[in-house]
Amino acid sequence: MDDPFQIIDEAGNKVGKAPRLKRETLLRMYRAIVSTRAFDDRCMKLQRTGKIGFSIPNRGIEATSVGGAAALDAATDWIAPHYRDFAMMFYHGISLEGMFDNMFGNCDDNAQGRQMPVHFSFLEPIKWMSISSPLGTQIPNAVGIADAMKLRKEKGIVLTTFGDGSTSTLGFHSGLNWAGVKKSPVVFLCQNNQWAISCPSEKQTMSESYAIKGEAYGIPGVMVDGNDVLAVYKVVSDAVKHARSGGGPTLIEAVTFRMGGHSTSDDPSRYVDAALFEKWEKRDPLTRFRKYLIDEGHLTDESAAAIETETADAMMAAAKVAEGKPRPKLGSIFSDVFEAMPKHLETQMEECISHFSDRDEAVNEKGEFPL
Amino acid sequence: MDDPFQIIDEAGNKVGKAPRLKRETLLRMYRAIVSTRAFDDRCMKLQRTGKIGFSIPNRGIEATSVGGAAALDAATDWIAPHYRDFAMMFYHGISLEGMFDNMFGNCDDNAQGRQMPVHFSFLEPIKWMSISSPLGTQIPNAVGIADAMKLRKEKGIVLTTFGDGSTSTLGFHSGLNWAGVKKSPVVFLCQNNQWAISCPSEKQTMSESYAIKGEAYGIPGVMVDGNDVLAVYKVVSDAVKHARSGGGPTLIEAVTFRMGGHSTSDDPSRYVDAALFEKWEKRDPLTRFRKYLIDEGHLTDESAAAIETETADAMMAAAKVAEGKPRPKLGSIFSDVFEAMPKHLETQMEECISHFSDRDEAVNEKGEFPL
Amino acid sequence: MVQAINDGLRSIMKEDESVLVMGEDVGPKGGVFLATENLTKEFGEDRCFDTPLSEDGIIGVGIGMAMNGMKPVCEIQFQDFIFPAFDQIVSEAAKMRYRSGGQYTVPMTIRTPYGGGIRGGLYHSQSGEAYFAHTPGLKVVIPSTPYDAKGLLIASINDPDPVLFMEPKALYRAFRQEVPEGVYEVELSKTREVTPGGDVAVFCYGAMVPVCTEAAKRVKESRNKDVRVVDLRTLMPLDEESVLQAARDCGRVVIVHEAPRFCGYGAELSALIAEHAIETIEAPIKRVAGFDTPFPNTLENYYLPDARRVLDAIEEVLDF
Amino acid sequence: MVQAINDGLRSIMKEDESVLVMGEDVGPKGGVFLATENLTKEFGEDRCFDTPLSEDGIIGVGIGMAMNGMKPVCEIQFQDFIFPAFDQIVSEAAKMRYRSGGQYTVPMTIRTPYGGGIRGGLYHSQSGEAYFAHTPGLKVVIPSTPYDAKGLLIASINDPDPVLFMEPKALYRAFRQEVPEGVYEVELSKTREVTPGGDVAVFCYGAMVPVCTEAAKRVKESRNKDVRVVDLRTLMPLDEESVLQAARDCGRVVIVHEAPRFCGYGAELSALIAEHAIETIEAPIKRVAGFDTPFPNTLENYYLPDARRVLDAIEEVLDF
Ligand SMILES: Cc1ncc(C[n+]2csc(CCOP(=O)(O)OP(=O)(O)O)c2C)c(N)n1
Ligand SMILES: Cc1ncc(C[n+]2csc(CCOP(=O)(O)OP(=O)(O)O)c2C)c(N)n1
Ligand SMILES: [Mg+2]
Ligand SMILES: [Mg+2]
Repeated sequence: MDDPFQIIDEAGNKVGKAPRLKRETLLRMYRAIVSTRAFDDRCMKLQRTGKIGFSIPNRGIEATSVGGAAALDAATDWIAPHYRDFAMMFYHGISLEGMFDNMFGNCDDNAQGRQMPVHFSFLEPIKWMSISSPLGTQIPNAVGIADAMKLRKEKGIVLTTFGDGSTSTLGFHSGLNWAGVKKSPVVFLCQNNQWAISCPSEKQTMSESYAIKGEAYGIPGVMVDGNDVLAVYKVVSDAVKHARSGGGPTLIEAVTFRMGGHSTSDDPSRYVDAALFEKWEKRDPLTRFRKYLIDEGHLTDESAAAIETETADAMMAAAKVAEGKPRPKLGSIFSDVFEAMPKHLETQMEECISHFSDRDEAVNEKGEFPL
Repeated sequence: MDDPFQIIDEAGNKVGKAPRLKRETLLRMYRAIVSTRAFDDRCMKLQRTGKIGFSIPNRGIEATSVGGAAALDAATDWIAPHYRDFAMMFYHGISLEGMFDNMFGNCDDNAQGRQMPVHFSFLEPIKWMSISSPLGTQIPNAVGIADAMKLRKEKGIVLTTFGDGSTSTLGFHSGLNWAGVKKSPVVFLCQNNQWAISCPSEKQTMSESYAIKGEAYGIPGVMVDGNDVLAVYKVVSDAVKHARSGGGPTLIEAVTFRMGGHSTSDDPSRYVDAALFEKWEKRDPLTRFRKYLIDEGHLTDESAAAIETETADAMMAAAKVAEGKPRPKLGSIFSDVFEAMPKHLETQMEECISHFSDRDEAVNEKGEFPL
Repeated sequence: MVQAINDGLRSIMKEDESVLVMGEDVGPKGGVFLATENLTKEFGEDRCFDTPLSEDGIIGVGIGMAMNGMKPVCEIQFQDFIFPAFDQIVSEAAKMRYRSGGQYTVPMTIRTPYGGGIRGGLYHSQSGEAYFAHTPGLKVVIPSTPYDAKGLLIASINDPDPVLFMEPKALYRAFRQEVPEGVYEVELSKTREVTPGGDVAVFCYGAMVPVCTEAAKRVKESRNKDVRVVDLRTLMPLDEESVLQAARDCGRVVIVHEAPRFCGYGAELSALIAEHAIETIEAPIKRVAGFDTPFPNTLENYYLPDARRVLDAIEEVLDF
Repeated sequence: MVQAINDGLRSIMKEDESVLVMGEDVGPKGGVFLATENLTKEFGEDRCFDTPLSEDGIIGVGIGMAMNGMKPVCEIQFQDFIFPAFDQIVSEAAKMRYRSGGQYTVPMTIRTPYGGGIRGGLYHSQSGEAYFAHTPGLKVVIPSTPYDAKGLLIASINDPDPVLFMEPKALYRAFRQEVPEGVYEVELSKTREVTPGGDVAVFCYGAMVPVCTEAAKRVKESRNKDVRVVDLRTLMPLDEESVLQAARDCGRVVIVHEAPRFCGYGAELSALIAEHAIETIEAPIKRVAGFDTPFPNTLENYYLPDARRVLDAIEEVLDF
């Protein structure tokens, strides 16, 4: 396979033809990356102080998420996401309050505190399919959503994302093979951050690349520098156009690096060589893009700093609001199992509520997530 | 990908360099094909007369099986087979009586009549792993057997076979990916007979070929004319050598054609174009190989005819013996669930035996397999 | 019954454009049991089509379609082959509504033939209802007559939640029954009283219903006792009240299914009764079930509960 | 408990060269709960190694290894992620001996943490024991103390059949207990009487054992009643006799588990008693279990049975 496609090189210099994007869009992309860092930062603090149980650091891979997100039309397209794609949400303006409601699992959380933090679900402003923990399952789901679009003659396409490790799952195999046969309007974006928790790529697969796995399904595979937001934008946009016009799916491998632990509970020093972090620090997608925007006259050091402060403040404020909200009602344990609550769940709900309402004995609130 | 590798062309002429094989071996290969046809024939008759429930016709794909089988060393190697590989059994001299015991599910069946017909299991003269109905599961099993060989410093390799349709299963994906990473001493032989029951390849996958799917796992892929027994022998032998010497796995696609229904219960005229059968009839692996052997002076029309009669007689005789044996004992329902029979099964066994022993009411013996 | 299912699919597909059928060999071949015969011809490749050989794909893609406005009817060729899709069913279909607070839902139906009766051995005979009934978020439906098969199937397809619709293959061609034309529903979560009676309650479903009915007839003849045979029809959510009522009315209970006994569906029925109606029970609650072994082939008819085994159990609880 | 498991693995690996450990992140990282810490260091990459992210592969390959002379111990990182391997477990591991008439066997152990207690929500908290106990050919073992964890794990690894060894993650670091050095076994299929008593029998396993013990203590204090808490330890094959004996001795029964109640493991216990000991039972057989919903996150501690819920049930059967 060729070298990954690049537009901005590691030093932040333009080395390819940049896609035509309005200043607003470029800044929106930039803000999404900054927001993701600030969100990560806030979540790490919240987890360290025991206020939330868990988060998934996104540091290092934000350009992949933003480049992918920016290629979509929120009015028609869906995202069937991996859990490490916060920057997509920021790019599309998904409610920050809603995100924090989920992190705290409070009563306003779309998932009613049923899911662990970072397992977001939104319908607006873009269809953000509810995140699942079992890996790779979103891939055939995405293909089904896309096939339904075709049957319903909708104009949309589906972008589904997943990690390098997730290419070994059932869903990857069944989803890509199906999409190949059906020419489903879907874009497969593999976030190759080089690790599946502690498992490096050389123990994950011996294929030459992840992109080449498309060959097994008759799907074109493209490799892109995942830390170059414009390059990602470009290849995903091309794939989106291809899918929208009936050309079928594309598999994109964005080569990037997880600049931290798998989650807030993970200690990567047990298994990642420190030199690797140093190497990839130099390719940081945020600094690269900032330099580019400054070079192009879209940003100054001052305006960049202002965005950072503003964003960090917004995170702090939103986290406070979410933290202040009560937990979901007991009844939320029993609703949404089915559309209508069957009798046996009604009975269990009544028992549960009466059991806890007639005492004030505190329940054990401990429990720490290991990973 | 290149054209499938060939040594004997469709007219039976030698077009490539034939591997050096003794006359005995060549005739053993030939006999295995003839036996398979005769076995098919006998089973079809037994099924039509209601004496057995089901069989799997092998007509058309025998060269693939025999070429593959002949590349193995029965003393060290294992076969983790697909269900459509009878010719492998004949080549290795697996007991014909044992095969028919299984077809009738009688008391001498290795599986004690627990499995449907054709789900063979043998330890001798070659390790023939018990056949499962769920497709593709044998693939990771084969990889595990092979990895154990490496750990135990055995010299063996594992040949695992599966159909074109089976490439879409979980087991294909997980097994090949694992073998790629671990360089497992295993050979993957895909019997591309162009159908998965009624599903043709163009609905199964859009990959350029089945062999190319190896790319997804860093495994070399080879295409071979599956109706050319010498060509199959050659590519499988090369792969076996490669695996045995620590070089890792190979994926081989043998291109052939299922010259009949999926099973004795299937009517392919519902979905296969008659012209296709005609086209492939001309590439029949038996006639091709016979012509070659006659040309090379290993066979005459007379000796060929003698082999056929002899083989058909052997089938008839063996089927009779198996038919005459009683059904397995009632207790066989309860043994082999675990090594030692737990109490609850002992109790159930006693209840079952006493229930049926104190009456002579016949149980309903009907039940027809649809496929 | 298989014609009733075919008719049910055809009727609802005519009426509702969002219904589609997919699975292995459901297209030109019409399914291995012919349940989907002629649907591709009548509705085209978009509405009834063959899929790659991947149950994980069939269900995983079906879930996606269901989330985006379709009502897919996914066929799993034999229930024994549903396990590669177990993760998609248990982790995704069953939990989508819950985990998204109702934002995303999966109005999908999974049709699959189950149980013994065709000499299918270990892998073409299993009855896995307990796996699914134990999984919150799934409905489980099993018909025992052509009329119910069509009406319950249409109700399942119209249901807003994922339904596993298990078809007793032993009854596919067992007997004929006229079924009404066009679309009709049989309400989910309602049992059917097959025979009235107050002496013993027999709970069953699917292919065990005729077996139990036969046993009831014999008890009537030999002992003049009236057995209330109850066909559960929907296993989840179960019509618990009518089960408990029958148990209370009769005071004696026999439960029958093909699946292995240990942790089988019958255990739940027994436990429900032991928890809510034990004071009315006058004899051991008997289960007649498949043995706790894999499903054998040659000896299939010794493995499957038959009228005699049910009869023995009924007599035992009567004599207690 | 997690140290006892680590110690158990190390002890048996030292003694038996055919034992190896594999799974996601079990190598250098030592497992997400550190159950396999330092094993790669001590025994090398061949004996303890990370696998690709494929549970189907971990189990499918493990089966092959087990068929060819090894005793693989496969880790599934969370029981919730076992479902992609469900087909290999149910169709292959469980049925290999049966379908080959004992020619091929699968002496494999599958270790997996299960249950609540770490705020893991829907997908890091499930208790799937009933799925596996219902599958003929599998053994299911669940320890509740460090001593048992080590001894049962070694017995499972040495067992000639496939064993699913489920570890209650809530107890991983719950309390300390000295365990003997080196290799020892705790016999499978034997229950453990946690507290003696003849007034109420409480059946439980895993993380519910300390919960039930606490409830028993409170009943003793408040009512001076003696509760026999029985830790099942092996769910399949179950020590049925000791279960029935306890039920008969006490005449009152409470069953406790984390998994959803409907078709849960408790149903089988109840049904066994209702079938074989009903004449000695003086009160409804109560089940205290997880609700019939997916597992919630924020409200996890309202979902999980606690000592108060168990206490209420015990009082209810005492007052009946
Ligand atoms: C089916 C399944 N198996 C195991 C896990 C546990 N697990 C959570 S994240 C993870 C690694 C995922 O790696 P990758 O797909 O590369 O995504 P990344 O975390 O690097 O973004 C694993 C093994 C899971 N969630 N689902
Ligand atoms: C997991 C699974 N799904 C479905 C089936 C039903 N089935 C039996 S054979 C078959 C087609 C297999 O096709 P292929 O792998 O090409 O093998 P062939 O029969 O052509 O030799 C199907 C779908 C099965 N046995 N296992
Ligand atoms: Mg990764
Ligand atoms: Mg085929």
